Amino acid sequence: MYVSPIREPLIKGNKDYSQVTKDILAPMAGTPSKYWYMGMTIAGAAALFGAWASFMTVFYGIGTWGTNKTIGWAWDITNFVWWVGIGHAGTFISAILLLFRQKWRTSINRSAEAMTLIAIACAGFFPLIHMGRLLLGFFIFPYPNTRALWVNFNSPLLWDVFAISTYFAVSLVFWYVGLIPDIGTVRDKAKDKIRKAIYGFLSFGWTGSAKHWSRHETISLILAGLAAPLVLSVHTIVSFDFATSVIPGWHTTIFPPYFVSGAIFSGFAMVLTLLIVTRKALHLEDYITVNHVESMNKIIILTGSIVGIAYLTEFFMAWYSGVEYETYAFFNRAFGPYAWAYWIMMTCNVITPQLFWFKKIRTNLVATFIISIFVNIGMWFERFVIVVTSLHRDYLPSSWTMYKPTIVEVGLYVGTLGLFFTLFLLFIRVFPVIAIAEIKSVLKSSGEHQKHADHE
Amino acid sequence: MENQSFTLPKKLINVAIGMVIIGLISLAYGYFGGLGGERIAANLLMNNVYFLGIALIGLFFVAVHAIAESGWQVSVQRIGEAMSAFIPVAGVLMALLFILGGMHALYEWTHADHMDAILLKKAAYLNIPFFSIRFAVYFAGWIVLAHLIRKTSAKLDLNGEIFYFNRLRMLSALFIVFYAVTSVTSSWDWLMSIDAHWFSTLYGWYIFSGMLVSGVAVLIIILFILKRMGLMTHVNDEHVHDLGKYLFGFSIFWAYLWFSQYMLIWYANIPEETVYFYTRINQFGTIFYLNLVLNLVVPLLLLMTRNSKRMFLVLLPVAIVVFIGHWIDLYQIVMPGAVGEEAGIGLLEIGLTIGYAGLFLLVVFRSLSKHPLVPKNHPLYKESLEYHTNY
Amino acid sequence: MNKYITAYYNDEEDLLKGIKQLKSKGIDVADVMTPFPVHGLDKALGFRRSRLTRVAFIGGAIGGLTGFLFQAWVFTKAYPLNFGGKPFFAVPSFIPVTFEMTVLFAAFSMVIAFFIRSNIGPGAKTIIHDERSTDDRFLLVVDIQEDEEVKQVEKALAEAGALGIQFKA
Amino acid sequence: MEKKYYKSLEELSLVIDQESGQEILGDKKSILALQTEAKSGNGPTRRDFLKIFGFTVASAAVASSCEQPVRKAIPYLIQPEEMVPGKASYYASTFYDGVDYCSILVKVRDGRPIKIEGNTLSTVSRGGTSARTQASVLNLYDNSRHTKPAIKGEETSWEQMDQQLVPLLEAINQKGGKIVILSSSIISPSTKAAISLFASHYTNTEHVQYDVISASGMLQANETAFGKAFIPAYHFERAKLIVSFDADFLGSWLSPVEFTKQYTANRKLHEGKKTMSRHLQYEGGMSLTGSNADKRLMLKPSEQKATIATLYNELVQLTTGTQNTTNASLDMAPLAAELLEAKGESLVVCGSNDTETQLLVVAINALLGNYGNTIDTGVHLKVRQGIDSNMASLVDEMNAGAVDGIILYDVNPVYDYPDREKFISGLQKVGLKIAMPVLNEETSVYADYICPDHHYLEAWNDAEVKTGHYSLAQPAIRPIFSTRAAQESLLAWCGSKMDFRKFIQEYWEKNLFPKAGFAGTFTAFWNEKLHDGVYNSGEKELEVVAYKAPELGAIVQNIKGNEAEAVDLDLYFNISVGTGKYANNPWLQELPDPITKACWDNYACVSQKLADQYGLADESLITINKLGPFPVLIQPGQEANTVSIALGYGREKAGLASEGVGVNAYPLVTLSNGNRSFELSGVTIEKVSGEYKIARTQTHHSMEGREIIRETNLGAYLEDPKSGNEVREEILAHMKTLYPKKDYDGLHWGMAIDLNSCTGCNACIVACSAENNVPVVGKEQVLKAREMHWIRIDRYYTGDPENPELVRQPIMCQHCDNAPCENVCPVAATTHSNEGINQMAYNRCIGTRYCNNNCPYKVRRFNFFDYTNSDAFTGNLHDTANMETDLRKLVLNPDVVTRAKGVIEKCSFCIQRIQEKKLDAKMENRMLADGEVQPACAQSCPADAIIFGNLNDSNSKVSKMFADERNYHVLEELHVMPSVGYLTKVKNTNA
Repeated sequence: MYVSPIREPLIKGNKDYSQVTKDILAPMAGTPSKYWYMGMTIAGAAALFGAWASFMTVFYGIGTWGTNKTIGWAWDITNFVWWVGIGHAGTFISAILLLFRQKWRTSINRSAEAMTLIAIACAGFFPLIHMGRLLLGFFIFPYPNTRALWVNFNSPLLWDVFAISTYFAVSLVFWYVGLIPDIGTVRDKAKDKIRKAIYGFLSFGWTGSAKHWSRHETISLILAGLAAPLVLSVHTIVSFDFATSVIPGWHTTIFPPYFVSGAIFSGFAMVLTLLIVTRKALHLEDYITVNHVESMNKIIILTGSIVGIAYLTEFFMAWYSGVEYETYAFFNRAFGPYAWAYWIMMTCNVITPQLFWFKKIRTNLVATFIISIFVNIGMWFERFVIVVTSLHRDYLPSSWTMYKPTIVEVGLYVGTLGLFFTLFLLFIRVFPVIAIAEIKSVLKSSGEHQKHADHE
Repeated sequence: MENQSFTLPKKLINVAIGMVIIGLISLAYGYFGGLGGERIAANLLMNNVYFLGIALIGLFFVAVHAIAESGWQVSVQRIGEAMSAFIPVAGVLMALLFILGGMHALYEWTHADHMDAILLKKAAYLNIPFFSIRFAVYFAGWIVLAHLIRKTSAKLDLNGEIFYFNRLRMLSALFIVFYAVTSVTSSWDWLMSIDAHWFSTLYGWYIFSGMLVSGVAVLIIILFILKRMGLMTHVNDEHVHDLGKYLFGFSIFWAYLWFSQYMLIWYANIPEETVYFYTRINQFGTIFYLNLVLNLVVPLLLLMTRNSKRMFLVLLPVAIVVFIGHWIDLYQIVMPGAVGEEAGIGLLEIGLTIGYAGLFLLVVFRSLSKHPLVPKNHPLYKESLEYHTNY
Repeated sequence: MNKYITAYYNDEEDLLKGIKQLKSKGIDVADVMTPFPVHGLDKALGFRRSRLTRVAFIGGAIGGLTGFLFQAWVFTKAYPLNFGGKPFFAVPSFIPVTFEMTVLFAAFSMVIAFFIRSNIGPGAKTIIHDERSTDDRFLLVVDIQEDEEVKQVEKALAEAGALGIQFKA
Repeated sequence: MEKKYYKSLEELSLVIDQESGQEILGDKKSILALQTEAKSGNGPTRRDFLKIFGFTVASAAVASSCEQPVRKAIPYLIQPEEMVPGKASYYASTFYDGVDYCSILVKVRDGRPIKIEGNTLSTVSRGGTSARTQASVLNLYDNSRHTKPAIKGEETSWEQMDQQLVPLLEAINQKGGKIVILSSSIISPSTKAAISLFASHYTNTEHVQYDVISASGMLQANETAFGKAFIPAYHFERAKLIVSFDADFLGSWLSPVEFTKQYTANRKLHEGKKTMSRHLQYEGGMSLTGSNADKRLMLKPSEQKATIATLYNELVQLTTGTQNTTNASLDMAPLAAELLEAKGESLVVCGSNDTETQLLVVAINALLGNYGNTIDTGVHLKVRQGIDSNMASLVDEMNAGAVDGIILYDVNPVYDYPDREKFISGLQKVGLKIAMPVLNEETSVYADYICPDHHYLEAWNDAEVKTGHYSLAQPAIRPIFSTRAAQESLLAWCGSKMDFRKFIQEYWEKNLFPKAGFAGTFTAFWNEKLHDGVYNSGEKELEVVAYKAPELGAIVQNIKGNEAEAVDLDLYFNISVGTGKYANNPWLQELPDPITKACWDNYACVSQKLADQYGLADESLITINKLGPFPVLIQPGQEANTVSIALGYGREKAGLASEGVGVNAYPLVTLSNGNRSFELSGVTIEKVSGEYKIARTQTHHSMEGREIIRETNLGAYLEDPKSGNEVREEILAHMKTLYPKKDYDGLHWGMAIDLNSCTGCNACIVACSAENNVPVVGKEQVLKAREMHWIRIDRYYTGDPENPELVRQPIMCQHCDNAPCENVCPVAATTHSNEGINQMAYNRCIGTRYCNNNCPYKVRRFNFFDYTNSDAFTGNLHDTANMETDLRKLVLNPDVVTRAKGVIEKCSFCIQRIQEKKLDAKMENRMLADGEVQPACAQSCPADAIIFGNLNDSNSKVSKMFADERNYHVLEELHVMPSVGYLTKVKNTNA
């Protein structure tokens, strides 16, 4: 296929197919490095902290948190939305960028999808743990029972149950279907019998038959077509948790697209945070190039700006509405007792990404890494601002309160971060972090060697 | 390539002029037939906003693909550029409408004598001087950027210099940023402020998404006309397929925003918001549901399969339905607030729309005829030609 | 049965050319194993478009209808409850679950159909002709009906630039 | 008022006794005995104990959604005739705790009193109750109660006690020694008779009455003016203009429940009434009464006397033309003129305990012709009889060794007497020290003989709270512990073995029955009065001589000029713990103060000015005259140089719930002119380092300009009844809904609340907690804003921050027909009933708190911890207030399930009461009558501010109130369609 000469190569170095296989499978071979063990230790410790916090919550009750009669949700749902948001990047990259034919996605989609799945698992933990009666959490499923009682299909939390589980299931399938050919490669490259047997099992008997590839491509596309609206629906439904309510600062119609855009924004930031480290640690600089980073940074500017416009729209509309509760809610965000959170959010989400307008900055890995961290922080605070500052001062001033987190809530958050990194570290040992087959399919058109060959 | 440029066929000009005349007659009928200033103003505003929105989408289409560096759209880039030529025309017509009493007829908030508490609160934004300034800024920005983008694109076509390519991207980025803000605020100014008490944060994006669908539909229609004229032969099924996917995808996106806005207001059922849908469902019920059928059900069902997106046989009727559908959408946006229960679709509405469509065609085709239809020196043109898709 | 010849190419373009040559000689290629989906191979081998999309459509339709009708049944027939004055037949409230069910059923029905149709699945046993066919070799399989064909095919393959021609019985 | 057959348990058992001639097991035994028996036996547990009392396990089964083995409750061996298991009985009785009086009905379920209701037959309390009355049932189950008689710390039996005591008493009597009975004011004629009997036996017996909330000054002033120390009956309902100088007559002054009834009767503006009283309050700290005033003026306590004198002078000048010098900083001339305009229809009251000040007030009322109109000297209010100097001389006598024996009855001077050390040293010099306490307290520690009295719900008693207004008290439960009525002890010690019930009967037969003109036998008379609980004889005080104008010149002249910069201390009694007697009552401790919204503490209320001067902020610490430290609370409306501190805190021996709660401020009370003074001028304030958290249930005090409480003034109201509520019309005009209309074809419950009536007395909160088993969470949880009250009274300040006006509004679940909370519950745990009630299915709740977030009124409460010991896990009980002991749990209402950890709860409109009455009506095959169903809050309200009923019935009271122009709904612009309406607050101001 013809590719315009003005495009930068997506894969650097003069690679051939076997080199690609070798490079990408390298991190899975041998014993893990001491950095890997260090990472696992820290992440595992954090996860244990989370386990302790979970015990405290379930055994003693939600009272171990800082929530109160007015602020029913705080860190729990903040973390939930934050993780769900992060869990949007993978599917966005694989589905929507595939539909829009952005070839640069091939280097990052595998790890982004894995990250998505782990993030969704972390996200799903919070709606569970936030229940006052976790042990009766199964009430939320519409199963036949002697009381002949079903569930409330009006409730956005119920929609969440469907949306998150569907999203997780479909993403898992999408990811695994994409992984099957690569597991085949791993199987065929495996030296010892056990690995061969395990990966043989996991590869579903993949051979690379042309008929299979043909179907594989078809279902990949259809799955992408299904996943694209799905990815929108998930954060839309998460946004409904807030937007369907009557609480000023929650009830606003812009939430669905704005949440989706924010989710992609935060997801890309997390992908960048992870990949900038991963490419270095796993020596994949040739595959995940500065070009990839730049492309992602462009998406960050785009989504960040949409989020910024949404902030301003909300703010303007709060004033324009003439509704005193709305007006106050936004005034309180910016100048009330939680103004610091608001301005952290504004700085991190609206101002810092604008630095990416400068090519120097968006092609600088260190700068990108720092800004990606900023965005992660900013997006966490965005949810905190929405959840807590809207609730703490709503309609009746008599019930206005303040919120302060407790060590248990910190523990739950740190715990999911621990879980996240534990699983990600396991993932990079167990599965190829880059989609080998997809890289090979664009190697000719977008590899450095070939491109030079074409034009010399 | 043979289709470097073309001269406007007389037949097309005549048809277009005929359409404009129909429009003028309807307007006269409306005026002398005693349909009322409000209804006439509302019709003029509606059509003006509609075709202006479509023109802006033409430019947006070009700009977005420029910064995304996507290859395939280069083949139809000229159509988008030509659509943007309507912007200044719309600006002039709209300015005339507002100057000649349209504001008073349309906007409650201009009635300085009976303002209630909420309108007084909003007066810092909704006042005639500030409104006029914003009007001027919007059109100035759009016209200048549209002109520069068209000019740069034309220069790039001369020899494919990478300098112009980069410049085009820079201008496109500038336009997108400007348009991102102004498309939202202009929709508040011109449309949302008709129901001056009502508000919705999603509104701007909802209007934009509607325009996006109509813009793609019009692009498809124009492409079809050009193809019927034997032009645009470099555009193959793959390109049509992509436009079809746009029409399909954006229709769903529009429906998504429609649903988001409706559902949230329905769910919370707060009177200050529900009043909007209350009037539309109770007084404009047929239109309200027709809107969904034309703009969601039709494209969703008819464009679901791969083949339908590749065949003009299906795609063109759907594009026309969607084009009418969004006109209906705009009708139910404007009329309940501006005209009320006396609103209806009659000779004035149909005739005037035909008139605007004729004018639009005239302007767009004139612009098309000025530049080569095939941007063959565009750096991505070759990529566009080799464009192939599997799905 | 199950006699066949395998051969491989190192480059997908050679493979496509090779297949074309073999076809012109009337030799049917039974299967091709490639490390990635080779563009144009479908056409070269004369595959029809997959009908898995229809499975997805039917699955989605079933899922969506099930979801919607179930909710409507629960709210209007099985156990109507007054939630905040909302109508029992609360269509906007049913949309999210309906949508998710549509996607879930479409995706799963299609993927399951893919596995069944392709005879692959967890732990499926398939023959691996060449371990490098998932790495950098483009493997070609030609079925042999009668033994005398072997030589002829081998020759054709060699002419078509194929490497590592092996006869397996 | 429907009549029930009230009959005491004791009577019942007596009957059975007579019939069978033998003791019946299980009937004669006390609860305690059964409890200990059950505990000491092999295996049986608390559960068995509950079984014996027919505690239906249904509630337990309902509480747990999982399947549980069916446990059979053991039925009564012999079912008492009137007792239907699961059905409550009501016994008329009398609440009097030495401070407040209330005629009540005691709700008894399965042998346990569980709730106090007001008795509407009473002409004094008229069905109203106070927070303390409501909470008094919990004291019955107080863990710190004395369980057995004890001699010098050794538990003993009553026989032993009497055997030991009688010789000792007789010995004193022989040698002519002095025995003192020290009690609070006694309003029971029979008790007085018993004391007389005792005194006639032990001839040198003195009865000293000691009131912690003293009205000594008033009694003496009346003695000067009328020749008798008495307190007249007040009629606030007849007054057009009420002027109160620091008299907190809605909170702690004399008879607050009665006064609340009277006061609010003339504050209502619905049902065609177009006039209301005007109320001015002069005070230093903000009191409950002051917060209800139409106009509240800040007045330093030390300036009060001068101000009243000035008013007197002005009045004299206006009526007689005589001019006197005045020295008050406030101009009293306009008030004098206003008062004169309302001559004979005004009422001036004063909370001071200074005789001279009270004399001035008497003179003022006399000048205004209020005697005979708003003040009735023919009827005496008997709740305060103690003369402070008597107590002071008793203490002196004790210290001088002149007292040989003392019987302490319902007093706790070691805690609440200002000179505690002196009292203790005196007490130690008394040879025979007998205490008759109910609850554990500081004074009985010094007594050698503890003869525990019954809790009032276990005892017979009578009362004459006002002349001719009698009431009876009857036991609603057998004594839980081995206690004996104080009167029976006294009788026993003078040789009478008569039980007190008989004694009362005899007293009534001898003294009341003959005058009653009752057509029938005494037994019929007695049964009727016992059933009603009250009896009005129509007697009047005859011996009161006419008013004789006292000589006031000297008083007026001797008033000292005030020192403007001196800091005054104002000690007050709040509506929760009162004198401190209720310190161990967790319901009252958690009750937020109606002004400060603080609970679980006392604190020093200071003005912003004083705070600035001493560098204080909220929650800094100060000492007052070296006593303390007290946490500081900056109170709007506090007079600049006045510090207010509540008494009744800092109890040492009251029990777990009172431990470490507040500081005892009684030592700051001083004796001045023979009376105890609760105001003190020129105190020293010192800032102490550190900080102390005050738990407040409301921390934001401004309405932020929102239309939450709609207000107007009388003038505007009369012009336009919609005044203050104009916005409603506009809101209603814009009510557009996208939903089809839901029909409520049968009942549609609604509640109307008159903001003009609500005084903020908090009775409803305690009533609700008692009725609905609302858990007490403790100070630390209140600090985290997790209090559980289903009803709260919001209060906001408006206007001038220096002296703001205060508005308040009871808020409970509004039972919205378009409830935002119902929509969002994923498991359908909260839905709308076809009677318009927002229902909560606790079993179904999984605790997402989504409903709570989405409630615009924030009335939903979440069980953050296992407050009720009903969680699936053991070992995680969170019970800082000691509410979950076996004894305390007896107060639980079995009709309302306790909620587990992690569950949302909220006001149910007392659905159990609705259901009960519906079933009653169904059984009797009739329609429900309007007003038949009363939620606990409405029932308890002394101001009749809460009206409940069927909105579908256009003739119901609630419908009429909903139709009133003043009616509005909070946040009605949200179209959530609340079923609770509010009538705008109308203030009688000139503005």
